[in-house]
Amino acid sequence: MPVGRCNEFVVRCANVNGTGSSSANALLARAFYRMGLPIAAKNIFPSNIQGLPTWYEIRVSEAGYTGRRGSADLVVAMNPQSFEEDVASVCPGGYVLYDSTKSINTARKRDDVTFLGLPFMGMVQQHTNQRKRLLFKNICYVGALAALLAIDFDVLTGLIGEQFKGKERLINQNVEALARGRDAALAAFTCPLDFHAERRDIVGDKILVTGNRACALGCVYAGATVAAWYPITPSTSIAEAFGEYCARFRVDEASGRNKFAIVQAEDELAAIGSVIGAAWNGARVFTATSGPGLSLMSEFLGLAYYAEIPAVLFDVQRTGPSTGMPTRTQQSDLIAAAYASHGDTKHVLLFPSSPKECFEFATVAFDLAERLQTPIFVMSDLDLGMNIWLSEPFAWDDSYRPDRGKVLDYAVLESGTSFYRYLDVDGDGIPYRTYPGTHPARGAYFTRGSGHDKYGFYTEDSAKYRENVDRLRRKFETAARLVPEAALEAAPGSPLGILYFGTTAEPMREALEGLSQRGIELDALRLRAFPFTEGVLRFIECHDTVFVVEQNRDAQLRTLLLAEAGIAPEKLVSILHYGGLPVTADFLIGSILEHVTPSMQRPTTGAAS
Amino acid sequence: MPVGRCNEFVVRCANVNGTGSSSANALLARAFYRMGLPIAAKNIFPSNIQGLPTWYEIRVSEAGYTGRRGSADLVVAMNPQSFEEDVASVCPGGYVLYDSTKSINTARKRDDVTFLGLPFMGMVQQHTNQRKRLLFKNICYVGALAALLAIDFDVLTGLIGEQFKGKERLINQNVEALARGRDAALAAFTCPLDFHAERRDIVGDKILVTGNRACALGCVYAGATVAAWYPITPSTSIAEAFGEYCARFRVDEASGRNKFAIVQAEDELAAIGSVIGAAWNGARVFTATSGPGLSLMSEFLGLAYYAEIPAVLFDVQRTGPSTGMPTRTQQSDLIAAAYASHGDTKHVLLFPSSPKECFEFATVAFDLAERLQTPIFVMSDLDLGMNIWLSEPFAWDDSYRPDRGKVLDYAVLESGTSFYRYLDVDGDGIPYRTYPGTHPARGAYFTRGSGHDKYGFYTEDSAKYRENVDRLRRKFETAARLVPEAALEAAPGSPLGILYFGTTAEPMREALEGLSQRGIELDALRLRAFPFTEGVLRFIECHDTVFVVEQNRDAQLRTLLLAEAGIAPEKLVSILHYGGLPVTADFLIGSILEHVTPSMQRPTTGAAS
Amino acid sequence: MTYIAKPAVRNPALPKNSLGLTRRDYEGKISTLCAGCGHDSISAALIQACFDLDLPPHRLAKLSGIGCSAKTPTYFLGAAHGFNGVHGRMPSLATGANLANRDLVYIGISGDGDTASIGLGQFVHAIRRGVNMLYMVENNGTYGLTKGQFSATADVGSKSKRGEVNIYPPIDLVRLALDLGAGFVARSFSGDKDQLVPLIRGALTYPGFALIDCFSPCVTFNNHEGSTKSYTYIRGHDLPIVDLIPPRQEITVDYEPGARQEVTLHDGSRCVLRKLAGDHDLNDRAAALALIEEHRRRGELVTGLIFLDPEGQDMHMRMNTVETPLNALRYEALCPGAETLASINAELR
Amino acid sequence: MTYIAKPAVRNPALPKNSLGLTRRDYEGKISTLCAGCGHDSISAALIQACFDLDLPPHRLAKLSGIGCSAKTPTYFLGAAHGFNGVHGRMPSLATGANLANRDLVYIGISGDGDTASIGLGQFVHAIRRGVNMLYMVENNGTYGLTKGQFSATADVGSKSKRGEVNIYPPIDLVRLALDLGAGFVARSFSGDKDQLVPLIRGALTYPGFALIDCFSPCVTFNNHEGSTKSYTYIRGHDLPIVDLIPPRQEITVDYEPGARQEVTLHDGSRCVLRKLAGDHDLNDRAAALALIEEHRRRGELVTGLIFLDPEGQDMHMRMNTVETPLNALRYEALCPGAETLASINAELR
Ligand SMILES: Cc1ncc(C[n+]2csc(CCOP(=O)(O)OP(=O)(O)O)c2C)c(N)n1
Ligand SMILES: Cc1ncc(C[n+]2csc(CCOP(=O)(O)OP(=O)(O)O)c2C)c(N)n1
Ligand code: SF4
Ligand code: SF4
Ligand SMILES: [Mg+2]
Ligand SMILES: [Mg+2]
Repeated sequence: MPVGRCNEFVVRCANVNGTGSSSANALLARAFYRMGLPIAAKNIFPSNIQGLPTWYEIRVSEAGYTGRRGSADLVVAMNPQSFEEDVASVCPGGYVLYDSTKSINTARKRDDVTFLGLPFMGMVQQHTNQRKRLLFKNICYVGALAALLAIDFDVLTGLIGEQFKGKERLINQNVEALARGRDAALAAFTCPLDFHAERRDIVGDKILVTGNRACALGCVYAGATVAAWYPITPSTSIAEAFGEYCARFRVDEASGRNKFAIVQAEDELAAIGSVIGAAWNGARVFTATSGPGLSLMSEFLGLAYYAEIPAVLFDVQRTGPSTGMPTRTQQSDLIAAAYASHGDTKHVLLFPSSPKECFEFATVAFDLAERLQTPIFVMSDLDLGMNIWLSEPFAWDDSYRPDRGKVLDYAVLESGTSFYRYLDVDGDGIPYRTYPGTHPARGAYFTRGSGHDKYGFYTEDSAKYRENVDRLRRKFETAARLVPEAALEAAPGSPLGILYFGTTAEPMREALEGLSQRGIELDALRLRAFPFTEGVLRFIECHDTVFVVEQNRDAQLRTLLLAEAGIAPEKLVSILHYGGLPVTADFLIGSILEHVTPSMQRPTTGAAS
Repeated sequence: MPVGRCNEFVVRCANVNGTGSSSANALLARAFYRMGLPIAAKNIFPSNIQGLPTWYEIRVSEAGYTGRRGSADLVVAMNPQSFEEDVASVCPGGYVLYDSTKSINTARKRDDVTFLGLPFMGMVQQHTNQRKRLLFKNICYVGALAALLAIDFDVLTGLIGEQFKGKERLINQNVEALARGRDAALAAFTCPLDFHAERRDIVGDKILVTGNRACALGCVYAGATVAAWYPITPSTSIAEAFGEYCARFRVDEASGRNKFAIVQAEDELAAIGSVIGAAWNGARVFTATSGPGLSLMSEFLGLAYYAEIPAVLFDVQRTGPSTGMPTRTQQSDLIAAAYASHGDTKHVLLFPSSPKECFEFATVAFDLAERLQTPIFVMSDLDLGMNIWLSEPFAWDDSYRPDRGKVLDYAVLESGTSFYRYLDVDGDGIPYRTYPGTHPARGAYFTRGSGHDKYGFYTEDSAKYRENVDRLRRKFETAARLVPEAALEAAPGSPLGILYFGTTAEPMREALEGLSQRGIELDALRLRAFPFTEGVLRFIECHDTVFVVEQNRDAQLRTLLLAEAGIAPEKLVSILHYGGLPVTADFLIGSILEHVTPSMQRPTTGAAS
Repeated sequence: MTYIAKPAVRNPALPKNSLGLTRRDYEGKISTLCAGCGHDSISAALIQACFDLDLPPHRLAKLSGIGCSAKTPTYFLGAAHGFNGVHGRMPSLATGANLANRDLVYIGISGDGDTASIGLGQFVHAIRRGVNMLYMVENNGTYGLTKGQFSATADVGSKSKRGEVNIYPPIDLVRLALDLGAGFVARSFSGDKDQLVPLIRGALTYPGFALIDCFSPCVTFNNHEGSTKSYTYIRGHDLPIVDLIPPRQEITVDYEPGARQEVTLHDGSRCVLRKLAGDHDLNDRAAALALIEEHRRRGELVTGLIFLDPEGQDMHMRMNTVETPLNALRYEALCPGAETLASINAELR
Repeated sequence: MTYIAKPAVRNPALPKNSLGLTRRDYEGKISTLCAGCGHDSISAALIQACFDLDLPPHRLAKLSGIGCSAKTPTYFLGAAHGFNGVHGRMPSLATGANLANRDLVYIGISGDGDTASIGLGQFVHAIRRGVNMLYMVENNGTYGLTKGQFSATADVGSKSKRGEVNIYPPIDLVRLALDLGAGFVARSFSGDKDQLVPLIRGALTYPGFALIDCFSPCVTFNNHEGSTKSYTYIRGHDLPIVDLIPPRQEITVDYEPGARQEVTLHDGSRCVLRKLAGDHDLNDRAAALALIEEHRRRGELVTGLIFLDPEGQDMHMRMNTVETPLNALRYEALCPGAETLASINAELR
């Protein structure tokens, strides 16, 4: 076997949705992981419930590249509808595993790939129940792959055992189906294939988890008690996982009653309204949504900005504009979020790039929201949110206590401290607040989205109005000092820099190595927040050219950089990926190569940190 | 009388709203205009209905400066509540006319202004009806001003006669009140004052009209048949005036039935939804709104952008963020409009700066909307929309026919021309469309905000998706060639340029002259549309420094220039006015002087056109 | 959903209506809904009703929001223009479309999430205005497309596929429509073609707002945990939620007017329908409300035409608009011209 | 509205409630509404009711949307926190606020535009959830703050100050609330203090959603062209719309339960109120609907407590939340801790 092919391959399962394939594919993915191998799994599914083509790509990469690769070494072509297209997606020299129960049109076949037919449907004929046939057919192909790719059979049976714990009959039926598939493959083909899996111990204590689940768990740990949301792909599973965790960890043992409240609102306007109402009233509260929901929230977000209400939003971005492609990924809500609402508004955004960061940024978001008294947007995307990722395990410091920000409690009010809602006492642009009901005689104020002066009183006076919105601008400057600093991911000391964020991070790691092999070195900065930190500005300053990579058509991050950071436009070169599929290292390498000229790569004059 | 004080002054009437003052003040303003004098009138009113301070500033300017001046030469202080503040607003050497019926606290008086007391309340005691007393008291002060400012009495009585035509009793009572005021003033003071009015013939055939009325009339002339709106200050009077004109000019004589339909929707989401539905179905249709409504429309605007539906919106901007100051002006919805909605969206904006342009841009907006098949935003503001302006009369060319854009009708479809909804047949990025119900067998298509290919079919395919959104980007480039070119308002050939739009135009004209007198010359370009035209880009290119003047805090136009036009940030110097009152020439001059250094004003090297 | 293309050749033996069209001319694209989804039965009924009524397919316009239900306009009347808008806002699109051209026949398709949650305000106001349209709610008590959350029409106590229990009382769209003055109010069941087709015919010919609240089971998410027929039971409770959706037969019923019919849903749960015999006073709103209430107490869901206002006013009647569709008025009939403008200028001096 | 400041010294002779507070302690800032506006009477009634109930003012929270009505929370209970949100979205703010702290008393103030138009969906869903609050609609049939457009509760055929005639039927919020399961449903009239104050007391103590749809005449825009008492008549029809608003007296009534009372509005138009005597079956929703309908046919607007559900469930009961307000739970009681996280990590391997 050629070096580098062991534990470096992509399997792509092509199925029809609603046929039970996703659990089979998840089993497969997890099996590689349990063999100690880094994986990336991308579920590419249609915006319907049953009967349309769906793909599941599993990349196994001993080198640890867990971005999407794009092409496939082996395609499991279970969907006659997309067969031709699926065959076309195999790398030359690759394989197609297909169901040979019914004869297949050989005209569709390619010469440069090997076709491996097994009668999967035939293998499950003993089940009279049609549902079971559908299900176990999928398990059979997992079994066949076990043989072809040398997947440890015990790992598979172990996973089945965990999944169906206590249901012996189901375990036996599944294991039997696995064995059938495996045995058929062993009988029919030379197993394993030239590329296949070999046990390693690379993943350590890493976990496999979706970004959405991580966000939800982060909210539990941050002490969120209220959530208000409206279902929308790909954000739904944040609220749902939050509900699950709350049901497990937040029910009062004595009374059996809930220490949380989750409202599935009637729409996104109501969801954000309830978030604002609860936040005003002193709860940690969040919502999760995607583009269309964000648009609907704009008016309320302006209120939260101007009346200074902490609110946490998870925007799991999908392909826009409008309904767009709801099951495809993009990073295209940056401007809609950063400047949400009419009038002069600016919002704080966080950009997690891994489940670990999703978990951590939940706490960061609540702390920032309450510290800054403003909405905080955690900008995730479908790829991060809905796909499982190999992630560092979540970590927690039990000494953490929430930063509830500048809130005056009964004791302080009672002591006679003067309180005016919008007064900049500390010079950081952040005023003090009180929760409703705190003190009988002091601390009450009237919150409004209409003109108010620094004392919190209604005004239509120009100077008082200006004084207040100027303070809000200063508060935004404070925000730039409080948000997470960008992460310098590579610093070979190149005159060329590259700036990116979110789900571009994984493929970028791979791309940087690939470019380096081609002799192109780039200093790489991973953005983690808006407004831009000192670090981001310095990074751009220190480089002659900075590539700005984003997953949208209109270079929205670049727009923010130009507008907010006063950067010369010719310095920022856009790399844009916006087809809706996760970006690949190949794409990044190709795009950067198109732009890099020899003259750009002048000898390094000093370390660009 | 010192030269320049005749026909150059500001009268400021300070009243309580709901006391009948606005008709008295309008009478006063119109009287100067009828004397052939250019005027500017600014109504500064509170966001309530009755009982709060309200001001009406009338500037008379023989020089033709019809921007707001700010200070006042004479204050009519009828509101005890704001008396002190009103006295403070008089220029040194100016006058305060007040009601001396009740004695006034002399401690509040200033030494450098002259107090003119007349017992206005006392003058109307003969009316037993309280309402009449309130009303005629106001007419009395107009009479007094007639004496003090040498207003032609016949002009006043003429206006009264027109207003109450056929109601002799009312005419007599009003004229009597006028006369009482005048006679009292003549008896008590040396009339006229050093500054006063003198008949001229400067206004020619100019008219006095609000921008909102002009927009409404423009919609009538453009052939709009449907309007859907939701009341919101300061846009309401567009829909209301449209209704008035339709009732006059659009009722079918034979049947008495309406050739128009106006829906007061249940909210702005429904308003824009109905606009999109009607536009899809081939009607010329519009909505009018302000910031909060615009925010609520964002989701739908993304649909209109992506599904390519013509829609015309008038955004009469007010002071944001959130509810903000609804009766104050601002130009702060630029970003909210230009990038309305999530995902990659860009919209076309028009910036009228006078009622005449409001009228004309209505037609331009409909033609562009249908030509480009996209929403067009006419960005007006409270100052333009609700105040009366001296404007060139409206003009109309009867040969105008609407540009309905690329619509295939029955005949074309019948002829067998192939039709695919989103195909770029002409290379300008603009596809063809058909109206529902056109042809039994050809031309039907399915409109959707979800992924679609160039043929109009549903897709989740990356390449097809990209092909379509790339065409949309090209269409936006076409838009830049079709929108109104910016207007070069001054071209002394300076290295310094100034860029502005909308209601900044009038005070800018005055400011440019003022600066010129101080030896500072600026080339001045008035922007009329977004995306930016060639002319705008060339203008910026040709100047070393370009001041960008806007009425918002966050330099939103500058953001658009940086993001869309690739301009070096240090070239664009922001002048920002955002207190909610109309910008004044003094403010502009002051702000520019702060920025202009001698070195900026290098000798002219060539004509910057 | 099936991916076998429909035969392109036409069967000359298919019955034709008075326009010379066959049922096929009223069809649309192949459905991508789950096999057995009630929504597909409704599409079939719409096709049948339009065929029966001899409606020229291109003179209809189909509008919808977002959801499985909202996808269906692609699956019928392919010769008509369709508009799949944004979630919950179909009523305003339909209002605008209708304003522009009163001559087309409007079919609005919505789901219970689309109508009773996000779109409730628009639904109510379309009724209030009397937009002349068929407003069809494909009501399954769940959010199909987003995978089984409760909608506002779900019964209290019903259990979702994720095992959650609905704690809020349902909104009855029929009662709401009656209360708000809808002119034509009916309830039906997707599987009852005999009842549904005539109701659609009635709604399409009614000159005002016509609601059909059509119970339309979701084979995938109308799935009660407790049911032994549910596949969650078979798979052992812990698989991903939407994983396997076995193709199912649509549920159909065939029973007499006046009769009571128990329907067993895909998951084994039951509901009781009562088909109105047409012997109640169709024109009395209060009586209609009482009727619903009476049967509700007996645990029955009344189906059929519940109310019809013979005097109902549609939006255009109220607005007194001209007969000619507004989108067909010639520009010359709309522009007051330069001369009038001169007099308007004069008024402004 | 008056700009004379209230005397700062307290009158020791003012009656005190059991908290030792006087009525003045329940007051707010001076109103900026038109003199005689019905909304001010409602504020006065709210002040009286809270005083009567001995409610600690700071344990109430006031929320509103946008409109003249929505301004009023500034004019009562100055010691309570208030939130003047965005137009039509008070119900969601109140829902969230209530979720965070179930221990405060919530007063939501809305207008008929705020509730019946832009806010209709939120209104309905707050009822459906059973948010524990007083929801007061200050219903004048018009958009006061934007100067007199019709709201969705205006009668068909009524004429606006601009001379337009309303062509759409009104939405009856009481009927809607009954239909949607509100627990406490009442209608009243701003000028009927004797009726309104006890109703507010009842609503504030009711443990669930309580609606008071309060007819509240707008002195400025409830103005029928035809009325000889209207000042439009006096000024001769062609002045700017909102120019002179003569100060007026609020309209008050004083009549017995069970009685009928004709009210003459500021413009001379009339309406007939029927005060419920409390002898109807308060707990029967269907009967309540029938009662309203019966009086409507007689041209009477029924006022009083129309329905009360003694078993009504509020949102927190449905959600089974702990007694302690969620905003008062200690962080230690909320965070599962590092150890649990380790086991969660283990599940994810
Ligand atoms: C603004 C917005 N929010 C949320 C969604 C996500 N979404 C799509 S369909 C749907 C609900 C569909 O339920 P229903 O209307 O009952 O239709 P069904 O699928 O059950 O037929 C939701 C919430 C969306 N598309 N747009
Ligand atoms: C989103 C939005 N749209 C429109 C408005 C303008 N607006 C302010 S108050 C109001 C209507 C108020 O009517 P109502 O609720 O009946 O209150 P009232 O003034 O009659 O008491 C409107 C439309 C707004 N503030 N926000
Ligand atoms: S999920 Fe339910 S509603 Fe959607 S297509 Fe499938 S069966 Fe129909
Ligand atoms: S306009 Fe009407 S509702 Fe508003 S304050 Fe005046 S009287 Fe009251
Ligand atoms: Mg549904
Ligand atoms: Mg009102």
